[in-house]
Amino acid sequence: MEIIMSVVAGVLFAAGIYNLLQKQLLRIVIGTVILSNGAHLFILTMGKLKRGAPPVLEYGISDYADPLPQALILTSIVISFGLTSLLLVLSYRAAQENNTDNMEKLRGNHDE
Amino acid sequence: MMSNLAVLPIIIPLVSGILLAFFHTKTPFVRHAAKLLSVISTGVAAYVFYYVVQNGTVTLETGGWEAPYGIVLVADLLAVTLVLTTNVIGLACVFYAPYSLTEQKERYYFYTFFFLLITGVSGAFLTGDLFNLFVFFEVLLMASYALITLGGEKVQLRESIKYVLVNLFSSIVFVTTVAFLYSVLGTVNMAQMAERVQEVEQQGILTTIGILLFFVFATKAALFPLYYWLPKPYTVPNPVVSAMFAALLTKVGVYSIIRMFTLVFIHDTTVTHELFIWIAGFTLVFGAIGALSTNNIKLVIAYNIIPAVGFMVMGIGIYNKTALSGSVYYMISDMIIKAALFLLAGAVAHIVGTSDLRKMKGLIHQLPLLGWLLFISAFVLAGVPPFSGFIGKLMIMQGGFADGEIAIVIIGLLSSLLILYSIMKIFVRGFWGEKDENIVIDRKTATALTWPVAFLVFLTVLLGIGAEIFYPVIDNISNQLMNPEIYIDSVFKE
Amino acid sequence: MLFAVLLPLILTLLIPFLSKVKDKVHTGIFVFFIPLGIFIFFVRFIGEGFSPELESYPWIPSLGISLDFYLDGLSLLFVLLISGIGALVTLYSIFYLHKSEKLAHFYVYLLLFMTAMLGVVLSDNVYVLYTFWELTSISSFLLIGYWNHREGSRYGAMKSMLITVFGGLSMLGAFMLLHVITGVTSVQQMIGSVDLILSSDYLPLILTLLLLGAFTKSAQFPFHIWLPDAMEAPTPVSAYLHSATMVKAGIFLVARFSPIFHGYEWFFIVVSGIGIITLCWASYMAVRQTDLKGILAFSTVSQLGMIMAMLGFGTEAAVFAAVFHILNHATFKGSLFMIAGIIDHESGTRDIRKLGGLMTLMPISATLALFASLSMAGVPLPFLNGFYSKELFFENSLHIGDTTLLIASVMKQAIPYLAVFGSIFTFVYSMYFLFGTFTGKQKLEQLPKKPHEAPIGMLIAPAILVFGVIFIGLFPNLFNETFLAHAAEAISGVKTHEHIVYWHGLKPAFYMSLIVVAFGTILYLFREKWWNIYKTIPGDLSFNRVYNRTLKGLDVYTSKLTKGYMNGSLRRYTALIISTIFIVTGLVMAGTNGFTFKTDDLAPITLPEIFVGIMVIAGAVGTILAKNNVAAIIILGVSGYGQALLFVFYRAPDLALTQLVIETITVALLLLCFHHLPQLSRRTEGTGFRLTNAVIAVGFGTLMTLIGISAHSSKWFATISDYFLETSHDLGGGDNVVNVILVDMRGLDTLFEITVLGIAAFSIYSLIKLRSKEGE
Amino acid sequence: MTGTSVDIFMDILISICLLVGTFFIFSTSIGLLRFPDVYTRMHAATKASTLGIAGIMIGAFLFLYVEHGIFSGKLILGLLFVLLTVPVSGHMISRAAHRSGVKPWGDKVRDDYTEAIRAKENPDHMK
Amino acid sequence: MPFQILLNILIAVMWMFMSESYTFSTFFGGYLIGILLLLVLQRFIPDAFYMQRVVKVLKLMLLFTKELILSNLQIVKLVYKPKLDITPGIFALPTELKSDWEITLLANLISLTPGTLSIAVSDDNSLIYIHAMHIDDTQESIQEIKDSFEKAIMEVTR
Amino acid sequence: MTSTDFYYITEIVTYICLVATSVSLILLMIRAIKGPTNPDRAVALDAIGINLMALVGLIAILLVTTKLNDIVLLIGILLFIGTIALAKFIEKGVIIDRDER
Ligand code: NA
Ligand code: NA
Repeated sequence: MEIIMSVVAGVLFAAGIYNLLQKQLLRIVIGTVILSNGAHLFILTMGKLKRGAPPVLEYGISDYADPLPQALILTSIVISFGLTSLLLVLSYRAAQENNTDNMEKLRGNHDE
Repeated sequence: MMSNLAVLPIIIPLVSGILLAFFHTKTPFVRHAAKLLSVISTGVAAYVFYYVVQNGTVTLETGGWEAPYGIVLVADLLAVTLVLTTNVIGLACVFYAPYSLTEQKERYYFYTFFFLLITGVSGAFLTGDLFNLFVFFEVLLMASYALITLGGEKVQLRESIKYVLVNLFSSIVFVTTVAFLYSVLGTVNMAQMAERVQEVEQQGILTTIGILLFFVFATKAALFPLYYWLPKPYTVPNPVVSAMFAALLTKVGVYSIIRMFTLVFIHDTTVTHELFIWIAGFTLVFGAIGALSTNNIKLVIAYNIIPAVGFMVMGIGIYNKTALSGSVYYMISDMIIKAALFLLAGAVAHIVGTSDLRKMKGLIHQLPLLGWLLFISAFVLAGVPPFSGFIGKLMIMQGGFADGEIAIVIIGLLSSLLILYSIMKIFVRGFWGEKDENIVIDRKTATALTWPVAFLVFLTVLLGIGAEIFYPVIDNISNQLMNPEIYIDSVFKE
Repeated sequence: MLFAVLLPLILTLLIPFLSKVKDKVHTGIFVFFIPLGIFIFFVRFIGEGFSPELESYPWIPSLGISLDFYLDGLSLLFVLLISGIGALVTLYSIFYLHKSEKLAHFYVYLLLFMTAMLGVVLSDNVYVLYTFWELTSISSFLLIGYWNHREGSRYGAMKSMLITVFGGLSMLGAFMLLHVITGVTSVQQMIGSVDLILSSDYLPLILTLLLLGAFTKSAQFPFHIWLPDAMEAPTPVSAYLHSATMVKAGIFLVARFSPIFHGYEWFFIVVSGIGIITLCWASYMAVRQTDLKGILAFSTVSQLGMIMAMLGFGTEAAVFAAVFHILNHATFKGSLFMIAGIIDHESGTRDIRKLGGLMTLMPISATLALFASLSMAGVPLPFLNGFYSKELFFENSLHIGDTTLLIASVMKQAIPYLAVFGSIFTFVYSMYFLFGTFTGKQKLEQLPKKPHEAPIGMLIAPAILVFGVIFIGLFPNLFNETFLAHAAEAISGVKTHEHIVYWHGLKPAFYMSLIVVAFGTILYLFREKWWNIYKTIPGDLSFNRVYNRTLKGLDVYTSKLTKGYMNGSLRRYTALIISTIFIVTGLVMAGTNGFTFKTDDLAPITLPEIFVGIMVIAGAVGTILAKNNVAAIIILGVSGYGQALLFVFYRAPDLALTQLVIETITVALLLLCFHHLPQLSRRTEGTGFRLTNAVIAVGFGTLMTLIGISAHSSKWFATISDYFLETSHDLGGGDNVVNVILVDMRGLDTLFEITVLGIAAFSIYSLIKLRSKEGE
Repeated sequence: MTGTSVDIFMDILISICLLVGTFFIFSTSIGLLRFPDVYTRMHAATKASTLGIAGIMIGAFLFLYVEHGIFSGKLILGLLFVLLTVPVSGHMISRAAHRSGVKPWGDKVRDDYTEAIRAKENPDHMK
Repeated sequence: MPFQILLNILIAVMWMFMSESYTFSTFFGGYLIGILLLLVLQRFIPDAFYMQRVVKVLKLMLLFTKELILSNLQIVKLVYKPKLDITPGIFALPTELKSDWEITLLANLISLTPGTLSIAVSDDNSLIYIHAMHIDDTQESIQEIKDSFEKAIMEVTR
Repeated sequence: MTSTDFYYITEIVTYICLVATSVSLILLMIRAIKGPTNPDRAVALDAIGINLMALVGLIAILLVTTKLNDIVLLIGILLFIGTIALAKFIEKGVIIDRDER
């Protein structure tokens, strides 16, 4: 299953990157969201998948899923969320000020 | 040595940043408080530095959870040296800021972001845990996003979005790489990683992950061919922000490369470190070319960040004690001089009202001190003795020659010339010549903006002429870097 | 010696105070005593019983950098030149530069230069030598740019800086190699390890790098181009730096390292070869100049070439002759520069085409110029020092040591002819300078000022030098034993007892001199007939042009290149960054056999998860296919929900909860933000665009998958997680291990995760609130 | 043992609940794919899914309660919530669809709503 | 009525405190006890006992459940019928209900019944626009809705 | 037959339901991607949410845990909020956001 999930995460990376390479700001932001989803899936996969119970200790159960990747993902999800929110507002403001949401039109001059 | 000292350089700026957020509308108060807090922070950093020099590496197992399970902070000599340098630069910037920023920007949490940036940077230097390093990267990056967008001008928004996106991408790859490493080594503690890497038989996958991680840091460090995002965005925020970025952000990348590739990934240096040398070579050339390509003085300085990083990575790639000493020395020197140069270029642009070199002339008549500081800086950058740049480059290149890396050293020498030319162009075209009567100088601002620059430039001169004073520290650092077991033992002692 | 070197430097600190009194006293008067004092201090070393002295002060001993000052015959010669000419030049400058000039700057630079130059010739430590070497370049730069309101000054300053610093850096390369090979940083100790050096693989490289330093500094072909432009400096500077001292630093360097290389045949080939070419080319080019200082500049270049060539010959006699000529050249060239300065000062121009017949107006200057020029031309008169050294040059060009390499033998044959060729043109430009200025028709109407003889003070310095010309000419052997022989010994290692005589008999050298005079006279007299040749040679092939084009090219092409790839397109940047990571990491993976694949430790494959996985993928890919934005956002949300479901499958309820909430908020935010923005750009990507995206995306995705699979197949160690499960309840006080990790074991992460959120919140707030005026 | 027969009965009941729920949920999807426009699809979504979710939630609730004695009221709460909100959501979406101009599918379309809106916008052309 | 519910909940919470058990079942037990108490104390409370209305609500819910199941079956039938056997359209349903609450409830109930889906409510709340799978049966549907749901709702609310 | 056997039957049934529901999820995904109008996608999203709830319920049976109940409830709540927001957005977005060209 880990192999398959690695592939899924890889596809998420690919899709995220494809979006990252788009012109439109919205698509780019969407790309970053997909990319972080891919990263989180990778983290989860790198612990072992589907072994034991959810890592909440219970009497009589000794086999649990690896809690560390979950903790790392939680941290990462929250951070990604902060980033995405900032990025969104930033894109909104950038598009508003420059009157375009096409990144290819936001190149600028070398010397200015 | 276990001590809470290790966490102070992180906590003090964190608390400072939060405190200042409460008073953000009381600008005059915040200004002075920021100065005071910065002095305190620098003082503490200096004390921690002194303590580590005297007593050796200080570690702290946060929350009392023993390494490698909890997060351990490792204040080794390299880390505390860089933390101290960071604070010193912060000090110069905080005194410069009120004269350069609009009150609006100060009101909108500039000082909070400023201190949190220092928090993130210090944390990145001090942490001994790879995932925690990621978190601190995010802290400093988020603070940098906040700072680079502060003001919300058209160009600023346009460029900062590129900055944010590229860094965001590399952050995502970073966290993924941490996961890969966790899978292979079963840990996120750097010391334990180092231990375990030594025991691994099949190393190809480790090398691969290592290279991936290297690229993450290389993107932050602005190495060839990943530096595209750097130059332009660095020219758009306020100079004090650019100065902080130039001095700190790329260097955190370099630091991380040094840390990971002297501690953990030293199992296959013929692949990894040889690659660094190649990359360093291209970085030197393209960075220097970039610096010559423009008439925007801020952009010239921004491009100059790149070859400097090339030098540092060259030292890492050569990977012997001399070269590593050089890299570390050069890094410290470059942090200071880059901050100085950005503050300087910012001061000029602020006073003259443009950063276009073609619109300046004869500034030496009005801004003599700034002119001469620029002049000295050019030689610091180019690595001309007796300034600090020379000492670092000398050791790097000696190390290179000693290991038979002839071509890279020659490239290094040539790029030094181009770097000198790029800065001298500013001096000759902007400062020399007939006095421009159209430029009206506000003496008070000009003086206030000049002193922090003078302070930093003075430091680089001191670092050069007084190299013997600092050398034992650097020697000790490179000794620790070449012997990872020292680091490992300090984490898992007794 | 340390004191001597630092004395000028110390005075520079006082200059700002001294210049306060400049209304009353010319700052130069204070400065004058410095070189004079140094001269007197060192002149007492002259004597037959002289033996080298070493003085050491630690500086950065850890790096082998210490202030070792070594005084041997060679450095003594140079120290005396530097201080002696320095004193005269300062004296001259007092009259040359008016008090209204920025004298403080001038003298600070000049003193800086003195320190630098003394440091260069006295330092035994290569790195200290390099330090002072660069300082000479820097002070030269500042002096050339002294009148920086002139375009020419700025151009000349930059040019000299670039070329000499280039040489300096390459010399540093040589020094570092020598240091690495021998393990020592002292020149004298390196000479002791000559075998190590000569047997090193890097020998050719070391020689090349070292000579690049020497040649650029000494303006050897083709690096000579900076020197004529350096004439923008005030004339005292030209006389001092660009004729007598700094340009001889390269000569000094070659001389200093001769003991190491003189057994190496390529040393002869390159040094003599370049020297002789420089001699010929520069003397030929000097005739073409119209600026008096231009003529002198090219003349200096050619004379330096001659000295260089003699050092290359390497024989004891040749070395002696070189030393002798260093001294002689300083005397006649120094005085000629000062006279050129006087003419400029008094007539307002240095353009030889506007000058003429000044002999009657400036008789003293004319007389001084006469002696100096004839000495420079090598006219065989017994009271001209220039003749003696020229004769020695011819003599030695015929007696070059044995050679083994073919090219060396060919050169050996050609050198005498080239020596004569160069000397003929030397003769021509000397006459040209002398007669063009002082004889012929007066063109006073073309001159900015009405010329008259210079004030007597200004004439003192050149007069002293011309006195030197004649004095040495009359007593050529006076300093042999006590002074020159020591210098030559320091270079060749042998104490030479050369006895210089006026009449050698009818030897080849004599005929060579005759030929020079005869042909020189003819060429000078009929110069109008052949001057057109300059239109073909060098014609367009001027090295200046090469330099200018290079710089222009640097400006243009660096700009073009950089603008070409740094085009501000985010897409371009990310594409390049991602492709690089993909390609290099992929290659490393392939090269190190990084891919491993094991199936023995996998969770069982179950259908529902596969389907949900497909759904997640479909959602991610769907965002690409979605043609409108809202669709893309909705599909993104669906994919995120799918991801949450995967978390549920894989025993991560806390994750699933967080993912669900955050995905929803993200989607809402996305909708909100883009609701407020009209959809400005229509999507018009072509196939190429999409294909590029796809290739990069799929490439990187594949790479990550492969690494992920390999990483998962390489679980070599027990994870630290077991500890968390064991201790969570007892030590962490909680049963939800993930929570315990977050708030306790890795509490630091959580603290700073919150910090990140906080910064984001503040930043968003200021982004929304703080808007620039220009946007409105 | 009576307990066993009760257990078996419960097992069967749970299985039926789950199967029925799944059937309706699956049907929803088919409907969503098959039906020609957003309104008809909305029929499928608002109707079939309610019974579907009810089946599964009740099944899950019973399973956890009967087999393992876990009383998970949140499942029931979730179900009630869905029952309440699904029609509201459906109403909202279809109104949005209509207002944003999505035409109903069909050959001979009767559309009182569009006519009413038209009439309101142009009082002159009132029938 | 809200007062009664509040009181009832309060009683339930008190019960939880008293039995020192904070689970849903304790709450539920407490709630039942509250209902009992309220029933007993009916006459001291000014308003009518709210449980009476609850019974009506239950009746409505029963009706609703029946319709729900029917409509589910109907839609499944349509889904799996090989030929797409529908003639959809939108018609307007005049309603006597006035308050927003009632209208919403009705609209929702309509959505859950066979073949109809409420789309919008006219601005004056007099018409509910309904999308029907079989537009031909419009009149039937209108009558059905008016007879069953509208009445049931009115019983609850008035 | 014992109750344990039936227990396994429940498990198998649950598993079958799980597969069927995830297949149904994919079908909905197709609708979500195909559209063709955004209301179509909103409907699909709504249905997907229901399916997710069902899936989590089924997984809860398989894992015999109550830890997932929160998720069921949360999906329900989020789904409602999300759909309402989406509907509001679609309704106010005056532009007809169709896919054709
Ligand atoms: Na960075
Ligand atoms: Na090496």
